[in-house]
Amino acid sequence: METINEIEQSKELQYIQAKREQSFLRKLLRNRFAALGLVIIFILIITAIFAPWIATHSPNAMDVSKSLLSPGQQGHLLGTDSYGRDTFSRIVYGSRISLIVGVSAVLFGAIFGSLLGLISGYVGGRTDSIIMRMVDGMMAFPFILLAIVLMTVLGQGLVNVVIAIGVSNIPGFARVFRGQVLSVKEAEYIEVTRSLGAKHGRILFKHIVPNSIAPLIVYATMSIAGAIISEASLSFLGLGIEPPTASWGSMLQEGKDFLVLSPQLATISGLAILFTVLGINLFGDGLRDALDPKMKV
Amino acid sequence: MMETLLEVNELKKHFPVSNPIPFKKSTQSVKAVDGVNFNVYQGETLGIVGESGCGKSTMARLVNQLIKPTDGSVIFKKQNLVDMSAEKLRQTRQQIQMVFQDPYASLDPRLKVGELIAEPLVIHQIGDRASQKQRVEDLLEIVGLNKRYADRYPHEFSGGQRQRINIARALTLNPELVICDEPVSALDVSVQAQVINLLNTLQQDFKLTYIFISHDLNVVRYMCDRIAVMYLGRIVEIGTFEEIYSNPQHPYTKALFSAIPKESPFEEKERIILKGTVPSPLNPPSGCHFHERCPVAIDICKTKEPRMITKENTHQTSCHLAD
Amino acid sequence: MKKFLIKRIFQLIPTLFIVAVIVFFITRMLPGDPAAVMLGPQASAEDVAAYSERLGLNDPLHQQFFDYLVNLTRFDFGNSLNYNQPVADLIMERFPNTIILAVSALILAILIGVPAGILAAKKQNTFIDYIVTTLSLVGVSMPIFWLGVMLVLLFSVNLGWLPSTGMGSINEGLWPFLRHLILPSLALATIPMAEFARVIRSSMLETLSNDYIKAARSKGLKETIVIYKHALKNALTPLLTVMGLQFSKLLGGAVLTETIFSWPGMGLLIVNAIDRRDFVVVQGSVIFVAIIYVVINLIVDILYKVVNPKINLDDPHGGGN
Amino acid sequence: MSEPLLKIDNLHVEFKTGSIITRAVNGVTFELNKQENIGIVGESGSGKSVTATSILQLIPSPPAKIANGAIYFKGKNLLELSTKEIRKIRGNEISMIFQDPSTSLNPVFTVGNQLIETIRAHKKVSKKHAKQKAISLLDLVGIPAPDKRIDMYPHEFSGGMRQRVMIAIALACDPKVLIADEPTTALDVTVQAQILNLMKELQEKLAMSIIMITHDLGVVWETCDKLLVMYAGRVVESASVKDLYQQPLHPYTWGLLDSQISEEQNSSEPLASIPGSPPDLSYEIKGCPFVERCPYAQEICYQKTPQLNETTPGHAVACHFQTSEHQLERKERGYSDGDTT
Repeated sequence: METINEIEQSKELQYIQAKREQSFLRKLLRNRFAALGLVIIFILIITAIFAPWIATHSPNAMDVSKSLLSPGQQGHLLGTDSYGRDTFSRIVYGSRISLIVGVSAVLFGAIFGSLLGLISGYVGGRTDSIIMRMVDGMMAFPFILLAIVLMTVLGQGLVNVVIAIGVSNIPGFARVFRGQVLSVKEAEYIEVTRSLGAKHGRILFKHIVPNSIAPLIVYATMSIAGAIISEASLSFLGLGIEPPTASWGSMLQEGKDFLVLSPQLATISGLAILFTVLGINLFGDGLRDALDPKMKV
Repeated sequence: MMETLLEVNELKKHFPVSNPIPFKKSTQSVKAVDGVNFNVYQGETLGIVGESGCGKSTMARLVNQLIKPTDGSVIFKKQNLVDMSAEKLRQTRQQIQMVFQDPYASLDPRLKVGELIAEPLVIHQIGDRASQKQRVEDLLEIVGLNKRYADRYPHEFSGGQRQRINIARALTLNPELVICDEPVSALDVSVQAQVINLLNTLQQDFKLTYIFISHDLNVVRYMCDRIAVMYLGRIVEIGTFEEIYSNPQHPYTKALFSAIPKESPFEEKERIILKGTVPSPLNPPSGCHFHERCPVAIDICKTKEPRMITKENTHQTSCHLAD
Repeated sequence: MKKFLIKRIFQLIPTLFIVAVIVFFITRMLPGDPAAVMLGPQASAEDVAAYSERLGLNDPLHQQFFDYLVNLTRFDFGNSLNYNQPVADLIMERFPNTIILAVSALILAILIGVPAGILAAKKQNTFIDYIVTTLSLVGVSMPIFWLGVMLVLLFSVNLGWLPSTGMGSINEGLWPFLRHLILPSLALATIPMAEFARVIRSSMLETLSNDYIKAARSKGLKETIVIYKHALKNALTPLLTVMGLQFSKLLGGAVLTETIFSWPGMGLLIVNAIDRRDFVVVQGSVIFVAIIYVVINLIVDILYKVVNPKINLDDPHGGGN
Repeated sequence: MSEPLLKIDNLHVEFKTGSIITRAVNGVTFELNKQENIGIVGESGSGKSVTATSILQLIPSPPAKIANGAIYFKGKNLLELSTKEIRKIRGNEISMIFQDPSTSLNPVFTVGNQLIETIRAHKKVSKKHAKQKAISLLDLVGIPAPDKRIDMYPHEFSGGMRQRVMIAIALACDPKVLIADEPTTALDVTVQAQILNLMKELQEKLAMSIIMITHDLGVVWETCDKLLVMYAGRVVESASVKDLYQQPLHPYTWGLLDSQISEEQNSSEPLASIPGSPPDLSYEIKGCPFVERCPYAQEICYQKTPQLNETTPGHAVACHFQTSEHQLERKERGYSDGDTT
């Protein structure tokens, strides 16, 4: 009996160690790129939350006498734009717009999209056909075009930007979630659960949804990056956030006209977008690898 | 004669092949199960053997109505499951449980073992939390696992242990009939023996009736009282193991038995090597489904479907030559 | 193959119908009287009423929708107020320019992205792999309008090598034509290029872990044959999907690139039309782009068959014995 | 006896994932003679497949690494050859077939293409000539209408037919050694009989040696002369097939033999099984790897790892208690119902 106990003990130790090795967070943080992405995202969030404290000037305070200053001049860290507004402060406040639009537009798309995908994938048959044809129809618009058209109809403004980008996100989420639900639905453990006499609600929310959610989280992360770019694109085209609110896209549009006089306007706002999006994508890649290296999004 | 627990009559499942043109009904179908009849008696183990694609797994799912049959009836304890209301079926099905082949795919990876085993009780709202927990611990003990394992996730277990968890889960509701679909094929021999022993012990302890599906004739021989041999959606021979093994009637059964690998390096075996491969169930051959590959086929086999004939006692076969 | 084509073409019908419905209702959702919006504030009430009548806006909605569908099937998108010509003509004039831009971007993306991805997969976990992976990640994160602006800043404003706007006519010779094409197509190519590199890398890596690769090596084949023959052809399938998707996106993404570089394509047409509230043009162009998008997807599906014989398009169960 | 055709000497293979090193093969030694059939049996994770794939260095590296040992083929150590030299041996002098014929043929090329490329990789022959040879090979492995089937894609063949194609590819250059890694596991029993039959026939016809990796003792009895039993990355017993069947020495072999279901097996008696499961190879194993599951284990078994020693000529075993001084008495059904986990 003594030996049995010893074996049990060593097994227990092995088990604990194995569990530590497999821990999701460890895997994620061992990936240096993902950690870097996380740092960038963290900085973005801090900037957005503490914008009033970080910014050196009011983002919308105009002073025509100080227009188009170079970086460092008269206490303007990154210079000013044509209206004499402080570029640094506008970049800092712009992070709020990017973050709000990125997260809420994706949430909007994710909620409606995955609901459609879930129904479509689980119910199947004619319901599936109808939903999927609708999704196909929406997919037939290039993403940015759909957002542009929607913005034209809705008019400028933060809420409308969120809706336009959110709606354009619906078909993607519907497809991803449907695909996932379809594959999980076929899993043997779902069949087992059905054979136990479980009702649809239980099968759906206790088994299918928890097992389908991982790719959705990765997809959502990546979509936030896409949504931030979309917002910037719309603002760049003059269809996004209403002036004078600071948005990186609209700053870039303004900067485009002063490339010769003050190139930093366009450069810096673009870099802000690039780093934010890069950070989110780095994190998303790491997340995907940690969740399941074979998963495709 | 023992009491009949389950009666399967003219059971058919044809999967339609989708038609490219919408709103037009498909004319083709895969005849996965094509008219099957058998009885299962209380307390016995009925083995169903056949090669991949013969329809044995589809049949397992038809018996407990996981798939709705195209035609035929499944009578469990004098009640026809096929035309039962959904709610009634849900209740009745408590007495029919399944154990699946793949121990890795058949447990939801996101639930703990305890939750998995208790799930049938939760689904059917039996007992409170404490009694459910007690039941889980009892069941783990019954299948030879440590009761501490209830707090672990399935991926922490080996194939054999997972299959024990699956078995515990199938027993949760005290079923009468357990359908085992290749329960040991994914396991290594030594582990396979453990699981088979467990299944046998449980059968005695809990008066279980098994339908045991396998492609491994040795396992079936050891486990089963009676066996049914399937080929391309039909049963070609059925009877007690002794009857069939000592006196196989159908040429397919003979070929199947002769293909079992030797048991020792000294054994000499006469082999019947079949020609060709199993035809597609989309387009099964006319007459006897086996005639194209049959070494002894005669003209009538090509045109006329053989009927089931009784050779002795319970031994039945469907072959023109056995007539 | 025939059955598959029939099936796919049947599937196009509902998709296109839904596209038409979406566009129709979006344009009907415009705030205010569309005719008034389109004619601008200086238009008189009579003009607005007349224009409404001409657009059929006074008919009941279902009648409008029906007319609209009928016109669509005749490839009649109505007349542009601004340009004073049929929208179909405008599209036919601008669309080739977008195609030129999109195709050259696609070619650029394939020529650079695909070899880079293959190289990275071949040299997994080496310095080259890290470079390709990092660059491609930066590429997919790139706001292309910013990249466009930066290219203009560098090559036009600072270096003065290339023109920043407009399109050269091929009649003036190849070089003026190409000079105008370089910057916009480079900007447009960045994202697909990075995307291709990422996709081909991961699909190559996945393919290389397959049994048939081990089997090919066990036959004593050269590593180059194993990679470029056995792995590459299999890895192409996911690339094709992405290519189709990216090409469609290129047509849409051209909106931004064309705006930055004043490239006279569909994108610029749409943006200008939105600026001028010329909704007839917007409606027509958007539908047209959507149709092209759907057609490209169909072509991609057919290409699958060519690349991968195992995808048996006629048999819904795939493969089989 | 002449020099063996193939000699595996003290082979060690490790897999590295993160900080974990799994010792999948841990000192395997055996010899293969001309026209000999060796079977290697063991349960999943015993290292049998890794051993086989290591011979042609087909294990993915990284994560795998041949840490130690030598593989001599015709006197040359394969592990010291350049990639070019080993390539000349693969598919030419030593070839391999794999478990799942449906994944080991490339789906996007015709079977003819895959056959011809093998022939042309090793022999300087014209395409036409190679095609001729390919057709005759398909004919040799019993594929009907080979001149037509040669232009078909793998998915147009059934499982058994695909395995025949794999065999044809393996035989394309008349190899001296054929390594078959579970060649019939994915096949139905009647198809398995066809394939094993074919392999036996071809071996006699072509005078080659076969290394048969399998978990199924029945397959070994069908085809092999000699048998190696592997456990936890080591060979625990090796002997001629008949010797091993009649006088198995290692307790693991006993368990393996006993858990086979035989014709005489009485259904009322429980099957013999080996309790527990194999050790985790990512931990250093102290003592005999089988000790946790061995009903005969003694103090020494926990302390010292037994070496593979010949007890009688041609019969070797790695067990402390099977030496000339100690001899274990094999209990009838020694394992009874060991259901504790």
